[in-house]
Amino acid sequence: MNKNVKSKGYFGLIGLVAAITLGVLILIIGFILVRGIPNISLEFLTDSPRMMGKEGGIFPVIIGTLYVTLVSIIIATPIGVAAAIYFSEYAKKGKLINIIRFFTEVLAGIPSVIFGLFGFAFFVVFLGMGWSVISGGLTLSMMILPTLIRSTEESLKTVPVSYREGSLALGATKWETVKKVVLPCCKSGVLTGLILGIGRAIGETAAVMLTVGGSLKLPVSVFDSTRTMAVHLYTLASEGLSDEKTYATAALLIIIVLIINTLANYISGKLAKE
Amino acid sequence: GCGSGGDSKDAAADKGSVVIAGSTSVQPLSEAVAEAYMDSNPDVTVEVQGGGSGQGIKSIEEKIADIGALSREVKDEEKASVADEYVVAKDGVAVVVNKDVKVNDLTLEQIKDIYTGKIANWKEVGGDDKPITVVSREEGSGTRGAFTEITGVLEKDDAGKETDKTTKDALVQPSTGAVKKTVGSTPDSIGYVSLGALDDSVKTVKVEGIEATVDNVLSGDYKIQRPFVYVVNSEMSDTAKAFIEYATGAEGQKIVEENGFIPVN
Amino acid sequence: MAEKEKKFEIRDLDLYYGTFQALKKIDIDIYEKDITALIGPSGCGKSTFLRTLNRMNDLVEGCRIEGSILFDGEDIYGKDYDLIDLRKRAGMVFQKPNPFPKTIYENITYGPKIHGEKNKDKLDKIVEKTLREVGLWEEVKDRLNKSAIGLSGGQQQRLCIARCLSVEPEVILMDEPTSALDPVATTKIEALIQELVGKYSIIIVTHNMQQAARISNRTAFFLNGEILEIDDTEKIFTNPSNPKTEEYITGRFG
Amino acid sequence: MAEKEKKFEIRDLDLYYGTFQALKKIDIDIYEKDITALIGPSGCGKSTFLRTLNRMNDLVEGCRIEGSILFDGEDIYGKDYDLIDLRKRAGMVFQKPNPFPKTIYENITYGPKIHGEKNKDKLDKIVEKTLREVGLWEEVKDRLNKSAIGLSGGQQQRLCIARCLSVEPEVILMDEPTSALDPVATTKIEALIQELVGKYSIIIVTHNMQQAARISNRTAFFLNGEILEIDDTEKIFTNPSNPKTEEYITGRFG
Amino acid sequence: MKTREKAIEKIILICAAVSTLAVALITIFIFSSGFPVLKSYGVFNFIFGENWRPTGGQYGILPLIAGTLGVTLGALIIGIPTGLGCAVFLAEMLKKRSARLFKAAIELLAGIPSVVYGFFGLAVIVPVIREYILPLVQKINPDASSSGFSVLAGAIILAIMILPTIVSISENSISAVPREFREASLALGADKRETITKVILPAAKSGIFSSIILAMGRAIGETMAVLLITGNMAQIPGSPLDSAATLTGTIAMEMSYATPEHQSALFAIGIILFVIIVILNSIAQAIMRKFGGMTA
Ligand SMILES: Nc1ncnc2c1ncn2[C@@H]1O[C@H](COP(=O)(O)OP(=O)(O)OP(=O)(O)O)[C@@H](O)[C@H]1O
Ligand SMILES: Nc1ncnc2c1ncn2[C@@H]1O[C@H](COP(=O)(O)OP(=O)(O)OP(=O)(O)O)[C@@H](O)[C@H]1O
Ligand SMILES: [Mg+2]
Ligand SMILES: [Mg+2]
Ligand SMILES: O=P([O-])([O-])[O-]
Repeated sequence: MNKNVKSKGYFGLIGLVAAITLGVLILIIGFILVRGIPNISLEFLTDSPRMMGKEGGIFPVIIGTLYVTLVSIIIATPIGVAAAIYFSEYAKKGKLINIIRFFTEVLAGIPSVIFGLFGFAFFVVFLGMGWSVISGGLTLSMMILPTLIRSTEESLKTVPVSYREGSLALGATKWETVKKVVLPCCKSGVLTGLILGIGRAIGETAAVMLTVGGSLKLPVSVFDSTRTMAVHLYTLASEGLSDEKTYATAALLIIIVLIINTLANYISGKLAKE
Repeated sequence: GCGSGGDSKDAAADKGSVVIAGSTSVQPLSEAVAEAYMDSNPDVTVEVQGGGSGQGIKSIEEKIADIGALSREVKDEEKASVADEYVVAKDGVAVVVNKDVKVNDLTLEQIKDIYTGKIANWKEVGGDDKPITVVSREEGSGTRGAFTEITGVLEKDDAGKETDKTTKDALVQPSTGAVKKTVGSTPDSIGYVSLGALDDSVKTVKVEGIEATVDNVLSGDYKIQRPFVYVVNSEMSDTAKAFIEYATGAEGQKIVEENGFIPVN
Repeated sequence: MAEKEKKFEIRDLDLYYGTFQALKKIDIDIYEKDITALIGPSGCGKSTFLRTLNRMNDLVEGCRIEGSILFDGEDIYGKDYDLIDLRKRAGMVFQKPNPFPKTIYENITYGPKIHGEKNKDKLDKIVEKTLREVGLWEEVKDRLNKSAIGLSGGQQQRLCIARCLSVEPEVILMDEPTSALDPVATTKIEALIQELVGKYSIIIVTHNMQQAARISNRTAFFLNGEILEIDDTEKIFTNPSNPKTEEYITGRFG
Repeated sequence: MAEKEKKFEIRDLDLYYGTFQALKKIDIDIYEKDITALIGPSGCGKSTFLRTLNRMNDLVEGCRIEGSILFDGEDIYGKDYDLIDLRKRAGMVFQKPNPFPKTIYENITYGPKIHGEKNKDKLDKIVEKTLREVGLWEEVKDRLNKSAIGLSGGQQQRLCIARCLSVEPEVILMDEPTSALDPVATTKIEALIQELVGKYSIIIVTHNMQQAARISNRTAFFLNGEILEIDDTEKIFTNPSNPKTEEYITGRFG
Repeated sequence: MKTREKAIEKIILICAAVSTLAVALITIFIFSSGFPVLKSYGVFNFIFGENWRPTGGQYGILPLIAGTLGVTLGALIIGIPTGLGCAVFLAEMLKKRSARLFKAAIELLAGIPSVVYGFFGLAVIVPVIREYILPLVQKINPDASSSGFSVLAGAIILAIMILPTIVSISENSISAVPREFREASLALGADKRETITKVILPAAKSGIFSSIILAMGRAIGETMAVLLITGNMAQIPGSPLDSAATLTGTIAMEMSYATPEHQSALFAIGIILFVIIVILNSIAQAIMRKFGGMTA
């Protein structure tokens, strides 16, 4: 009937949209992988860049990328999740909270260069941290906070009140209730925020360039400067130095993101079982 | 000009670290020089950061870098923060067109007219009857600065006030690589890129009959060029000084040449 | 009856959901080691009243209270009152069964663990004991590690009763605890309640007159947010002083 | 009884939740314009069975079915069967009241709107009529535009019954529809059911023996996923052929 | 127990405060850096000026505002329906396993650096617009012309970039809608489409709305990718096929080589951007309230 046709149309459209998205996805990722993977060699993975990045590999850059991302996630995750918990579980509903939440969202729309310049002025210069993993990590964590907070908060909202009631009625404290009953129901929200945040941190250029620097040395301490793959990629691409190395770096980055996401999924699955 | 000579092998100078920050155009060159320098001076580490020319000035102001790198000349208002400046290399700016463009040679006047929008069709300069797509760099870019000044796109009035007359219909790309990609893939387009980045994805045109080559820039025949400058503040360390001497010296200049830029000494 | 100690003293209690007044001038005492039944038509405020006793209504947005509730002589709405302690001592079985989306075992051990019990053996014992008490042990003993969400309605209700017992509260607030149970299971729970009253105070909301008559010592009749009558159960069911009460009990109401 | 038409014919029905078999070889007919009661202890499979009749169990992951169910002679698990039509014709009242998080008015008009009713007057009429039928009108007529989530347990249950009636199904599947109701409200719903049976077929799960005896024509006794006995209600309650049935009905079970 | 609880509450409060502090710091930073130019050049001249020629001392950002709004709205118009469609597809139409895979793949998009999107756009989207979409448009309007570097190209690439945010967060919310609501709707004879549009999406609207707000933020704030493919002409675009410059793009592009005054002007753009985001968010909130308010 008419209704049936409508439904068919509706799901057809959704299927189409999903198919197009999948197509675009494959196109972009394929575009990069096909051009990049043939240029990834053992040397590329284990060597330092030479000749302005035209030759050699990107080993210190890989390590730098992981280092900076890890630091930013370690800083942002507890703060973001805790802030989300505060907003949705502790804060009295009111104007102030709405305003704070509102401005956190505004933070999401600030261009990354400005984060970079802020990080440079505040962490690098004012706090004297220099171009370093920690300066970059702090700057990036500010950038990914809104996503993390909002995603977690939305998940918290979907947990039925009756679960909270059940726990509180047993004499559990608010925190115990949150930790043992509410949060376990939200792991997908936290995970989503985290994965989107990791993506943002790993793919960021401007903010990192201005706060982490671009040193090609292998970073040891968090106060060392280093270079992330995104920054390296940016230099290679924008100065037009080497197409092969550019795509190889991009492909490798995608592979690394894939590995990290899978790992995050796996770990959260593990945590949920406990 | 170059700083005074002095013994580059004194005890303090071959240890420690040097931080260079600034222009992303100079960054790859600095890295190449740093790499060679560290090979011969294992106790010195040279770190090269990006950020842009403005960032280079800021970094020496804030004393978080030893050397600031600029892909343009130091502006008057920046002079106060700069104790000393050293030109380490020159970079030719090549005028490039899409491969389908039939024109091989342009005068400075024609280039100016194209970039100010006076000439909008290739037939006016001997090509096909096709509208020209003009590709330029962003405001503030060193490349653009040199290009507009030398071709006269940048007009100076009697009071010395400069106005950049680049047509508003120009596509603006934020980097050498992006201009090259754009010109390479956009039919009937023209752009300008750093000499060091030239490859066969685009066609280089002669300017006033002179080809854009290292030799022609060196000889001064090819006019469109700009300097790569290192600037320092008044607290330059010996290590930094030694590095600058290396970069401007014979070995450093050889690396400059190897990478497609123009040596200055 | 009069010798029993007062566990709760409720004075002049008004409760509002936004602008709607759900409880009006409630004034009643609840005695220790006593079973009090709350009866009354749907929507009259029984659940609301029960939920004020462990301050569960704090979670409802827009809910506002006036008057005082003393628990062992202390005002539970007082400023420094220890809410956690209150809720631990006054356990609750909710009207809609609300098991956690965890395993059956975890549902029961949740409370004891919160209160510091770590010994696996003890926890196992608590699980078996409480599940036996509510008559669920035989049905679920092989699937303790399966999710409680897959239980039937009546099984969930019994699980929630067991969960409440696991922390050994002093007072048990039960909101229609046998509504989803068949007669046999109901008998079992009623027997349990009667056994528990030796140690605890029990307040039970029920819409089953027979049940109220069978198990409670005192009965309060709610209507439109007010307590119309409260008295010994026997009195209420044989010789109520308010004609409305009689009408309701005999089913001629409305 | 025998002259009545068969509405549902269930043959050899097995149902599994994962590896657990919840229904075993169910074989029963449901007649038109008839009230069938399903009784049995908690967890015996009553809800499960009811939910297979409108294929609600399709939504439960890991749920698998064998056997056949004919509705007006057509196999509802057949390949081309129109599921929407089935569910429209066989309405359901769930064991746990599940109003939408919408207003009371929207809860009732949801179904009619879905089926094409756009006329505001007609919708208003449906709302009033169904709410009156379930005895909720007086209680909520001033707050039709408030969220249904703020209703009391019994009010929610009646709302869900009203919502089910709003689309005028041919068969009504009721899972303990009066479990949260007081005697008066229950009487009202029972009267409603008896009125409705003139037009519809009704299947009701209940754990209240009196209720089953009062309102149904036929009663099926479930135990451990099997139907132990199905017969005229009178027969079941006076002279059951299976001793287990008798034990259960008289409350000596277990 | 009580002190521990208090301590935890304090810690959580501090975390919330930290995130607030971050907002405050960065706000102060932008405003203090950009204010001088706003003051000397005049707010009105700045916002409504039509000429952006910083080396010539002209700081009119109207074209940039127009470009930003064009690209952002375009991205939202393409991205929101696509993202929501995908979220519904993942949550309601796909088996759990495949849904997880699909979602993981989409989340992969979040980790690709914007430069890469930019160069992908240069290599694929810009030529496609020039060679396939332009001829189509020319059939209707023979005067249309485009180099491919356009608002449309920017909108498309941004739409792709905001997909992960919309899809992931919306999908979570949709999947979290209790089964009971679904059952209630289906039992009334609603089909799957009606159940989704009338019950599930409304119940998940808070999460969907959040995802859109975040996506909008990302779209406005994103720079590098847009930069490479909109052409960066500081002119008010007349059609989606025209080139345009954006506020953020201009900041990113010119900041690195800017002189002090120019830099201050770029920060002043930051202030305007801040205000625009605040306005857009307020509009979004208002629209959402209209739709029946956010679930508390
Ligand atoms: N989703 C599920 N997953 C696994 N097992 C289930 C699920 N739903 C029900 N069961 C099991 O199937 C059996 C029958 O459940 P059902 O809900 O049909 O019982 P019931 O007769 O309705 O009981 P009650 O009167 O308590 O509601 C029970 O043992 C129950 O634990
Ligand atoms: N969260 C709420 N918001 C607004 N009104 C509410 C809320 N909860 C309950 N009410 C109203 O308060 C009154 C009392 O509700 P309560 O749940 O206490 O009734 P009850 O006596 O438990 O009824 P039942 O036997 O049906 O469960 C009812 O009219 C109900 O609609
Ligand atoms: Mg109640
Ligand atoms: Mg059941
Ligand atoms: O060297 P640039 O300033 O043109 O990037």
